[in-house]
Amino acid sequence: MNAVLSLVAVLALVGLAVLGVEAGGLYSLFGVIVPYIAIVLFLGGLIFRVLGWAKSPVPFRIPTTCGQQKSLPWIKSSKYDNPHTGFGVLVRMALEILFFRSLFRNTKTQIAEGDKVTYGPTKWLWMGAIAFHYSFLVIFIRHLRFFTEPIPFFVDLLQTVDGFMQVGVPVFYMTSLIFFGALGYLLLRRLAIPQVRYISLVNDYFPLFLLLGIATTGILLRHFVKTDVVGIKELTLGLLSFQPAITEGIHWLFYVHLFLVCTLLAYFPFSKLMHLIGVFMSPTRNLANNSRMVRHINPWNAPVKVHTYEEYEDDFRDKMVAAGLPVDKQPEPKPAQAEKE
Amino acid sequence: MAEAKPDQMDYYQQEDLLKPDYHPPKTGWMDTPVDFRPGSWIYPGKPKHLEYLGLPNPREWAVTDEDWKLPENWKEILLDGIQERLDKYRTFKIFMDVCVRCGACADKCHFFIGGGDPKNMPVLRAELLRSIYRKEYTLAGKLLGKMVGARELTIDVVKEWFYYFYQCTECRRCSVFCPYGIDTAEITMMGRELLGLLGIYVNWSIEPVANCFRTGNHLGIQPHGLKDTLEFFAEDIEEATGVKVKIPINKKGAEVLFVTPSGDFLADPGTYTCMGYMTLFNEIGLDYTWSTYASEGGNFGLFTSADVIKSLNAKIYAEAKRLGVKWILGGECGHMWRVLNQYMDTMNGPADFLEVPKSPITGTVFESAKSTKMVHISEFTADLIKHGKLKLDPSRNDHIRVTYHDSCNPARAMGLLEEPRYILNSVCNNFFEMPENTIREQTFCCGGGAGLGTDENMEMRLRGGLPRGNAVRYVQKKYEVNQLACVCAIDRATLITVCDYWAPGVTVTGITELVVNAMVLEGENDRSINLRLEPVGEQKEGSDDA
Amino acid sequence: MDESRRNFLKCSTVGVAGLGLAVPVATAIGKALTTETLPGHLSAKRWALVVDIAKCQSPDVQHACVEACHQIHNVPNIEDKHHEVKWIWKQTYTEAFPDQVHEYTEDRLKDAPVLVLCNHCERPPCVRVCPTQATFKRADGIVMMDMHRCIGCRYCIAACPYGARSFNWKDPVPHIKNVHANFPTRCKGVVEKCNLCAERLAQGLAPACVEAANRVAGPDAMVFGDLGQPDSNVARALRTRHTIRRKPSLGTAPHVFYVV
Amino acid sequence: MHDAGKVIIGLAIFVLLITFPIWFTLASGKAGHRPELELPKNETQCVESKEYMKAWHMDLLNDWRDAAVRDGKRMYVAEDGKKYVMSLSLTCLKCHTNKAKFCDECHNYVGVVPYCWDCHVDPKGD
Repeated sequence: MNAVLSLVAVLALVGLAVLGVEAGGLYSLFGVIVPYIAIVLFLGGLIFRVLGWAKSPVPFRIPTTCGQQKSLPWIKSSKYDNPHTGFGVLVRMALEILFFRSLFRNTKTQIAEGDKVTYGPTKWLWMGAIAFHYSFLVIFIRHLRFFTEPIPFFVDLLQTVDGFMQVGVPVFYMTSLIFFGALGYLLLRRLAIPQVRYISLVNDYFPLFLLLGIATTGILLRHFVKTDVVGIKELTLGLLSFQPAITEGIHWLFYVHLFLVCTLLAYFPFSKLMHLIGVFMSPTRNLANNSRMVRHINPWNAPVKVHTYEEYEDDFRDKMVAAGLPVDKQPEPKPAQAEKE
Repeated sequence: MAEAKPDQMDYYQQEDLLKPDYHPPKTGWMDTPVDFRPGSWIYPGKPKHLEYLGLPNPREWAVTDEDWKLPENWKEILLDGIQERLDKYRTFKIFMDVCVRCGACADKCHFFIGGGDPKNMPVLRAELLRSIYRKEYTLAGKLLGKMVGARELTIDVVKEWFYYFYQCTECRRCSVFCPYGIDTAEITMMGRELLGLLGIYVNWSIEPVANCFRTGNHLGIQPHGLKDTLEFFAEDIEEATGVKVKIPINKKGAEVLFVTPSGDFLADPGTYTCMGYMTLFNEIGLDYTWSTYASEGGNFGLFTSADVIKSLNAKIYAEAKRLGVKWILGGECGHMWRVLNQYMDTMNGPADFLEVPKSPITGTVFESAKSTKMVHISEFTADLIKHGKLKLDPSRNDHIRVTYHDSCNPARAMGLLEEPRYILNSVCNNFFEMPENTIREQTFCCGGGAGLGTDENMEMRLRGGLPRGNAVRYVQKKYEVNQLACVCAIDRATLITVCDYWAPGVTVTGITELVVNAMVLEGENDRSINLRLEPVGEQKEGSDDA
Repeated sequence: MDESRRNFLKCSTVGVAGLGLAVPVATAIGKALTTETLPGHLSAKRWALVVDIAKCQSPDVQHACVEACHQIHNVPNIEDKHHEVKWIWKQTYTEAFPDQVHEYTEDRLKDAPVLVLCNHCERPPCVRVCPTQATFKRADGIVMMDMHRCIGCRYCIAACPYGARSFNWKDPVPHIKNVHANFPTRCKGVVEKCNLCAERLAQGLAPACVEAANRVAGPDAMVFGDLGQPDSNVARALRTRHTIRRKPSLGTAPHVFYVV
Repeated sequence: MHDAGKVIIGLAIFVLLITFPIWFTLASGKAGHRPELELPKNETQCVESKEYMKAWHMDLLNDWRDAAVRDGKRMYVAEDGKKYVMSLSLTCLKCHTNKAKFCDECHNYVGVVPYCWDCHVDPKGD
């Protein structure tokens, strides 16, 4: 149900763009105004969200430790899975962000032979995630050829590597295929694994369908519906040099592609896609496990009601004295004893 | 034999518990109500404890009641509470926002593995709270509602929170696998704090909290009672070893203050661990003291709220200062070390009146504890052994085939993995590891941590204990393991049940008990009986019978 | 629809599979191509070449052949034997015909230099092993290379028993003295060999080596023609002269014959 | 603790990276750059229509090479019936005499690096 809703939403967006451009001729809207709104929403929204997170302090140092702590000098500590230095944290974060270290640990739990709980390694989700994110990154960087003049060397380099197979003209990029495959996998597992389907919301399917739409229109534009790419670059350069002008003769499918990308940008800061930034800011990963070495400060560390030793001794003084335990304040001498003295 | 009741383990058939239904129900999770069946939840906190602690809304009520007697403005209280916590904790905010529901955490939770209830998947446990957050704090949630996982805050949601936030042992195993490090323990803690605002606590943790506040320990042992207990232990030690140990209590000017969970004063086998500490310290001549005021290392505040953690924990530094000790030594306990490692210095420090811990026996300076000034007994003992300060005869433990259970908190909130293993390898000849996905940072909870270790919660304890119990049974079958060592008082209490049910014949022990049983003491007797006052070697026969 | 496009479509169809878009879009691709052969082009049922060893033995002839071929095909001249590229070259009789020689082979032949080139076999092993069909056999018997498709795997080099194939270990362009603009060079990483002057045949010209040999050594030093026509000079030459082929026991059926 | 410094530095880096096209292009001063093609002086008609060539020239060349190399057919019959020898160097470059001012203009502008020129010779040099 949630999947169908998401698909319908994406198709509606496609329809909107087609109608707007083909029937309505709203080129300036879809070619200029929407992109500007989208980028403002993306950057503004993202900064707003991050500052919102940052406004709340990290009161405690609560890293999840995944290895031996730093303790006695002769015990080898796990520098990166349980870092106690800033450098260790840096490596841990790099492993996490570049290689999805935690997901790489993933296991699959099963009850085998009726009574054995087993935990096998499973790398599918990790592979799917890595394939998806890296091909996305490559595709993103590749697109810089439409956004920069002159085109930086690394964009050309990346294109050459990505099109290394030299299949077809224009060459088919490997990442296009990987991106599609990974997206398909991520979507299928959401639909096929009962538990994952059970937790999946529109928020989970929508970005997948949106990206599938973006990828499909992109591949169509490159290989099947060849449009005037020079015109497209003139449009984008106009946009980013703040002298927007619509170029004539660009295929309507391009406006669909652009509109879906704009939707993604505008949707990004207000969705789970913010894990892009969240992964950097998660206090269970980005803090060193050195709270016994360095005092961590809690800015709202307010005083609380404490049962002080004095109150405690007042409660139990007689019993303590009777048991021969030392007390700070001797009990009031009883009148009878006072008389004796 | 009388019919077994839901709070007894015989009530549950292993065949049933071994067949959890992993298929989610037909109805969506928002439309599936909580099933408050006996054995799966814990009695509410008694009003007298709430009153004593000054907590809100003390009243008599039962979980199965339709009316939980919440304050009129309960909704406002909760929403304000959520806002307050969003402002106080970046973790809470980020964890509400970034989950992508990839599901990697799902089969990492012992309650899900053993029970199959989808709301015990960490992701869905968090969604219980997230759904309200979305409704109140996100535009999409306000507009699109259920589609985007947002829902209205109702009494049923509160009941669901109670059920599932008290079906999480805050063990953090899921956090290890989460690509964003989302820590369900944090979310559960927030959830429990919010429930606390309405006076919803479980008695199993709020009574110890009240006790601890007044007497200094969870069990409510008063100063003279503690003295009696320790003296009683000393008698047993003398019987077992022939050595008469000293019992320094509230001794001003001692070098070290020793703090351990009060479970070790009361229940076997924690008591043997306690006897172990006393014997060890006596043998090495450590100038230490017990405290009656700070007679609790554990901190059920961790299962209640941040303020209560702080309030109970404050006693340790206060007492260290009053007694004028140089540093603090902590006993074997799980969640106690989470507090000591991650919260104590921040909450109640700086401990600038103490010195950087230095072992008076070996001269080792514990640099890694230079700010909290608090050392773990396993670090301390491992250092003693490394320097050859203990005379050990590991063959005295030859009748024991031991495995080691990493307690969740020392493993995943501290990283104490090698020290206990080093000790075990030094004092036992037969040490066997459980399978690798069940130890170290991937260790499984006993199923009864975070205030869930009570009998009325038996079904969940057995279900949650399945992964751990199964791993124990694996080494029991493969290596004839007959004893499970751990460094956690809750483990020593709850793993007995888990082992009796899932791996009968395996007993539970603390590490220090094994250390002292292997130690050659000055002036010792023939050591024919161990600290349990059992003839050495008997245990093996016993387990063979089982 | 031609081969490479079909393959490309296969790939891209996989890419957009499940979207139901591949078919309608594929049909929208540009129009089908209308092509013809060039006027006056030479065609044959089966091209064959007969080399007269004796007539083509002199260094002048051999040099002229090699030069003519390598010049128009932009074959680089690389000194280093390991990186050498060659389409036509000389070998001793003993090297070229190892199964013809015996310890009493006449002296005039034993060390005689023989011009060798791709044999345009009837059953070419290089075609069988090529994973991308970059090397293929045309209907007229020419074993041809499509450089665009070569992925440099060098299976064909391993498969060819005549050493007729060279690999471009480095960029050949700097090693070409005068680049001949009408013929493409090759790039680093592809295999190349004699194409029996397919581009010249298309224009109605005989292969460059044949032209050069007959010019320098006199008529019939090399005879080139259609073996499929019984009255062609090549067919006649084979009928009337004693000819041998290189390594006949391998069963590749070379179509370059040698008059001993 | 807020780590405000780290958050702001991180955000700044992120914004800088995301806006790379804007400041990079503005800094290069080439935002207004457009390809300028030098069209053949003595020929007004390409083998096919301008629109077709703009969109599909790469496919046409691809088909040409297959026809020539694989099928041995080297003559192209255009839509209008005119015939052309299928040769990049001999036919295309005969009119478009300056590769740099024709092919490269657009290719460079949109970052297309065709591998034609790895082997095919630009008679004028490049």
